Amino acid sequence: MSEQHARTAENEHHIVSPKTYLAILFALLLGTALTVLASYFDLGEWHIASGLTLFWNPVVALAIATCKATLVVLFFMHVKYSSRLTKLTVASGIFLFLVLIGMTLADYTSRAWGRW
Amino acid sequence: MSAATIVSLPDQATARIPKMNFITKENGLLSWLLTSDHKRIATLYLISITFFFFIGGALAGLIRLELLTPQTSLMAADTYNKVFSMHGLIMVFFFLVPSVPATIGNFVIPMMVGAKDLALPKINLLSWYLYVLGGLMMLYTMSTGGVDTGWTFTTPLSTHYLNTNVVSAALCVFVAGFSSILTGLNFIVTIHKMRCPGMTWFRLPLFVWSMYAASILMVLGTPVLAITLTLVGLERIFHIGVFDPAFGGDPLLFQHLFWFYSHPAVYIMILPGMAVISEVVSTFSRKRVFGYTAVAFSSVAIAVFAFFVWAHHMFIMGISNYSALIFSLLTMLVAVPSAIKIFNWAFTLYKGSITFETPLLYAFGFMGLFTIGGMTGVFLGSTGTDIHLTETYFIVAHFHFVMVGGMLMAFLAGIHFWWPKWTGRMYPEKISQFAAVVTFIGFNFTFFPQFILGTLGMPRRYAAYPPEFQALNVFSTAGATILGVGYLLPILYLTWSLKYGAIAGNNPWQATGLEWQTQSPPLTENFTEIPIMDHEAYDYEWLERQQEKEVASVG
Amino acid sequence: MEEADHPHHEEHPSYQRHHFESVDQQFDATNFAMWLFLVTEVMFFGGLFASYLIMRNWYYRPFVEGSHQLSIFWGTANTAVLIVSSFTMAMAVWSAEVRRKGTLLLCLSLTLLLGFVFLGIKGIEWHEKWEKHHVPGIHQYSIAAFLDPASDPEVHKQYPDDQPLPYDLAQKTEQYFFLYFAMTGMHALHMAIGCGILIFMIVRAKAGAYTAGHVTFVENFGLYWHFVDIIWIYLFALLYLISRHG
Amino acid sequence: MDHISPVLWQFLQKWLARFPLFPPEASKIAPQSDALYFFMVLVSLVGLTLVVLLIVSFSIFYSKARHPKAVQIEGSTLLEATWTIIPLGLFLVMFVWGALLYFRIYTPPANAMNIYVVGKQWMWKAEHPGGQHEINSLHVPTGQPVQLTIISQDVFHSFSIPAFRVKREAIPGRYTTVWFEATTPGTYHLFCTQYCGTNHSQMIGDVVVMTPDDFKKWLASSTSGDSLAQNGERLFASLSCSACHNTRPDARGPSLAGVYDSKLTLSTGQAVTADEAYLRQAILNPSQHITQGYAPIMPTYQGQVSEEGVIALVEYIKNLDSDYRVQQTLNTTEIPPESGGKAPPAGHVPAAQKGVNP
Repeated sequence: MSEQHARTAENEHHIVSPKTYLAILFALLLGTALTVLASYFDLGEWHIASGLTLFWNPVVALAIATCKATLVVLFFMHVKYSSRLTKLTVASGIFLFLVLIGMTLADYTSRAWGRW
Repeated sequence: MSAATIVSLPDQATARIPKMNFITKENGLLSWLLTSDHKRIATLYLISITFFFFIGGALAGLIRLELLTPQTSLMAADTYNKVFSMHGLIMVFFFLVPSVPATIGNFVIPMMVGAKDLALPKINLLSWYLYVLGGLMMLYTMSTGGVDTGWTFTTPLSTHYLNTNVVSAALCVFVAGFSSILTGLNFIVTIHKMRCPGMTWFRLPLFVWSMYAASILMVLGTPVLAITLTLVGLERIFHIGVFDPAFGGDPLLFQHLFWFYSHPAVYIMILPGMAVISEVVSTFSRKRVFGYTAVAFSSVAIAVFAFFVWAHHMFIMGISNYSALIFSLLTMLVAVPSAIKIFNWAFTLYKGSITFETPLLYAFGFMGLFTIGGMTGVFLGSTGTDIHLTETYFIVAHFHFVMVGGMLMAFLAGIHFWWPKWTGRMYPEKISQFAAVVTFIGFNFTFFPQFILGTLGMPRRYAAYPPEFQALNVFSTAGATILGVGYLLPILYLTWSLKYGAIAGNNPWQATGLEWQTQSPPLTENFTEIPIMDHEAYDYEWLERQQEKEVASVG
Repeated sequence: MEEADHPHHEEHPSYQRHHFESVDQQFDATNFAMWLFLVTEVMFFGGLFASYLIMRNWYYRPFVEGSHQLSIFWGTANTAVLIVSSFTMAMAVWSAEVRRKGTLLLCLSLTLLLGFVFLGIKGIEWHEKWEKHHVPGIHQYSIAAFLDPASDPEVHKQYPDDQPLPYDLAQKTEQYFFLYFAMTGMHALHMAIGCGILIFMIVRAKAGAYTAGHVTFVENFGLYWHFVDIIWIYLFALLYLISRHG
Repeated sequence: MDHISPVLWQFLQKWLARFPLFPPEASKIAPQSDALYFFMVLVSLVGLTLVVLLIVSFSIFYSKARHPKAVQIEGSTLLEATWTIIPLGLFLVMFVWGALLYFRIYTPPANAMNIYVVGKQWMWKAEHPGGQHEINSLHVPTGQPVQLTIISQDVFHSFSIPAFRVKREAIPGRYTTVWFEATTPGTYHLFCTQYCGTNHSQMIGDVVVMTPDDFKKWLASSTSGDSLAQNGERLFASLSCSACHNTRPDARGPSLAGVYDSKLTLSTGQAVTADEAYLRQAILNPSQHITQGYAPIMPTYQGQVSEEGVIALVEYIKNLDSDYRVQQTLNTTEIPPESGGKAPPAGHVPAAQKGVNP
């Protein structure tokens, strides 16, 4: 990965090389192909407990989507080369997104558990 | 009280308002409407916010008048519903949320961190225009029939059963929400990136810390409200959606999404109030804030915990028992940082050298009323008592103690505190102290009876009520009249002081913040040269040395 | 304080706004502001994702069969289009950084073109839903294809295992399409705004605005464009892919 | 402003002399709820007094006149820890106490008498199991746990009885429950506390608490003839539910005898308890509530049965402990005289026959 310095300024501003971008592009396209391919197979399910079943297809699809998103964030959006503050901002966004979804879903899930 | 004062005014015979300042820099309406100066935008905000406050206040007056008698004697039930809905919407989204941040925060944050302006001045102006656009739409909504959803837009009532201007009201809030997001975003960027040399995080005034916490809530919470109201609008227009059980939706989902914003919004409203109190208490007791770090981190703790407690608005609405437990527990935790702040402020007075100018009187009012408001919040956060007290006047009294007794008191404290900096002139001290006392008395008369009414079970949002509740309601309305006087007075004497107030000089309070070390009113670029921070916040000894130096150099 | 510790003594470039101490401070501040804005966008879509997940859990079969109405082909094509456009956008940022005006113009134009292709394909898909009366709320929503999968031979061929849905469940497919249109519509709105800004940028780039060292605008717009791409990556998974073997 | 003075006059004359400051305690839970309430009031008062005392005494001792030079103090970890831990401890006590109370109020005892409540804009309708039907009032006996099963047929309402310290949201599309045991005969307020549109403040009524004897008399005098279950049985027949839900070997639906409160396994593999909420859902959204082993052929009754109708059906199914009478209706032969023996619900035999064979 060749990194050039854009400005003579003191702060390090990385320029990601086109080669890296190209590699990421292919990785993303590969990921897309993989996830579409995976959706054609019934990957089955995992009965954790009665009434609680994990279907593998959604898990695989979301895992691949997360990998793709991570690549985009790290390289296309330069977070890999960014300050701690940027990383923290991204992390807090994701965290609160998960709080919103997780705690709301938790209420719905636990309603089915009945009174006690 | 009058014997001791910290006010150090220049010799009025020779004192002049500096010729060059942000007000006189340019003339003409256009120079204000196209300004990118944070102080001018703050002024624009102050004017528009005051306007909406008095509209909301007039509506509150109508509510209290109607409740004077048990029957619907002044207005019909649907008019009453519109009046309290508009009162709520205007007060929450057009007064409380932007009050301290967009006016005082906008005015002082850049100066406090030693910057020339906010990081994104144009975005700042855009945020004011969005606020005005939202406000005008709200006035349009009001004049074309109003809206009677209450400020909470409860589905399926709002999506299906009402035929008032729900969509346009939701749109107003959406637009105003974006204004608030942009303000918060601007503050966060400014606090992170625009601090002057030497201004480390722990040298920041506590005002900035609290504002930072409030800004985080604005930036992260408001978009959820935006999407929720979008979905409400879509559901209303297309008659299909995720909130109305008649279409297979779930009204509790709306409650979840709405309160995900609207609980943190409560802290958006109160944290800036706490910000003001820290400054005022320290300045008028000539002492650094007791336990700076604790106060700073309690702001951040409130901001973080604020996002985990929203379902305590839904305890009786059929959320799962497990959720009720967890959210109740987290609610108890979020109450602790507020308690810490109150005691830290009280102990800031300890061994101080206190003078009792108007801002401090308002701050004392805040501390007392916010203690009651906060403690009654615990009544509602505890699941068992919440069942009896929720949705009654107890709730109304609770959040008015926090919002009016807390936030509005803090807002007035702040306005008086920074008025000399803002306009270069002092407000009249005696009459403003009188106004502060009137406000405090009127407030207690208005809202304390409502706790009793709530305990008796009087439901909120009732246009008519059983006759045995009348006595307390009459008390409340009588108090509201006093409160109204308390709010009218500042408008009058502050306007008066614009022309006739004593010249304030740079630092009439002998305060330590960077904003006081420059001229009043400040220059457009705030400082003649960027300051270098070489001392802690609230370092009164540094200030003394500084003044000795000046005297020496002049002499 | 990150930047202001290092005062600049050279002349201020013309693009430096008066209230910043240095170009770096200006870049850092606007970049950080853009990130914060993207976080608000995450929360904005968060409300939609939460609604979708809850409704999908409630109405599992209708959501599965509603999803079968979507075309994997167009979905995949659109994902590829958007990923490539993200790549060209990243290249545009690179071109601006190394000050190559020609490449910058090419990359921006390609990004714009791909953006339009994406919206075009989205339009084709939406049109198909319109024809089949699968637009909720307006245009007489039809549940025929769910009551009797055989009546929709194209989809039935792909998903021969689909059982007819009972009436009450078939009605709930409208929920799926409501969320489908809300989510893809909100995403397309972001795309359209992006395309508008891209046109503005191409005009400015022609005048050489971004190849004189001031890349902030291109870089921040790039962040926005990539963010919209990420949203689509998840929409593609959630709306098209995860329900194929329900 | 001439209307102000009569108000003032009335005010002085009538209400200043006597107006309530605390609601009556008329249920078993009320004193328990008030105990926590007063504990919290006490803690608040202590806290408030402490804050006010600190502010006032510091203001006096450290005013500029008395204390011209401030002494700079950084803070005190010990003090700060004190006012972190003590409030936290108190709040946790309130949390635990409150949670215990919450579960007491929302967990009905097994022997509770069930009354259905339907909220609609803008009235409360109560359905007693005996078929007594009330609007904007609720008659209950003392000394008997009463469970309310509440639902709304349009928007959110909230069923609140301040004198009992209980309240529960009436949610459209879902049953919620609350229970109380009244202790003092009298008439108490019944409010809708969730804002529900124009006449929200008219959605009020009376809760009449009677001694068990008076209540029995009231029940007898206000019966409309058929019990709720009998109405349900008639509905069951007229909607042809028994065509599938019977005990024949080729029955297309599961038999409903004794289904209430039993554990079911659904076709999705999910295990559920067949409570009121489940029965309601199974009638209105049957396809998502198919019992394992049966085909999803049941049509939805959404829009065909009112909330009251669903309540009647649910009540009927709840009391159905044998399929005997379902068979009877199916056979459409004459009703054997001994049919009363196992007819649901026990104790309403003569009327039941009338219900089946009108």
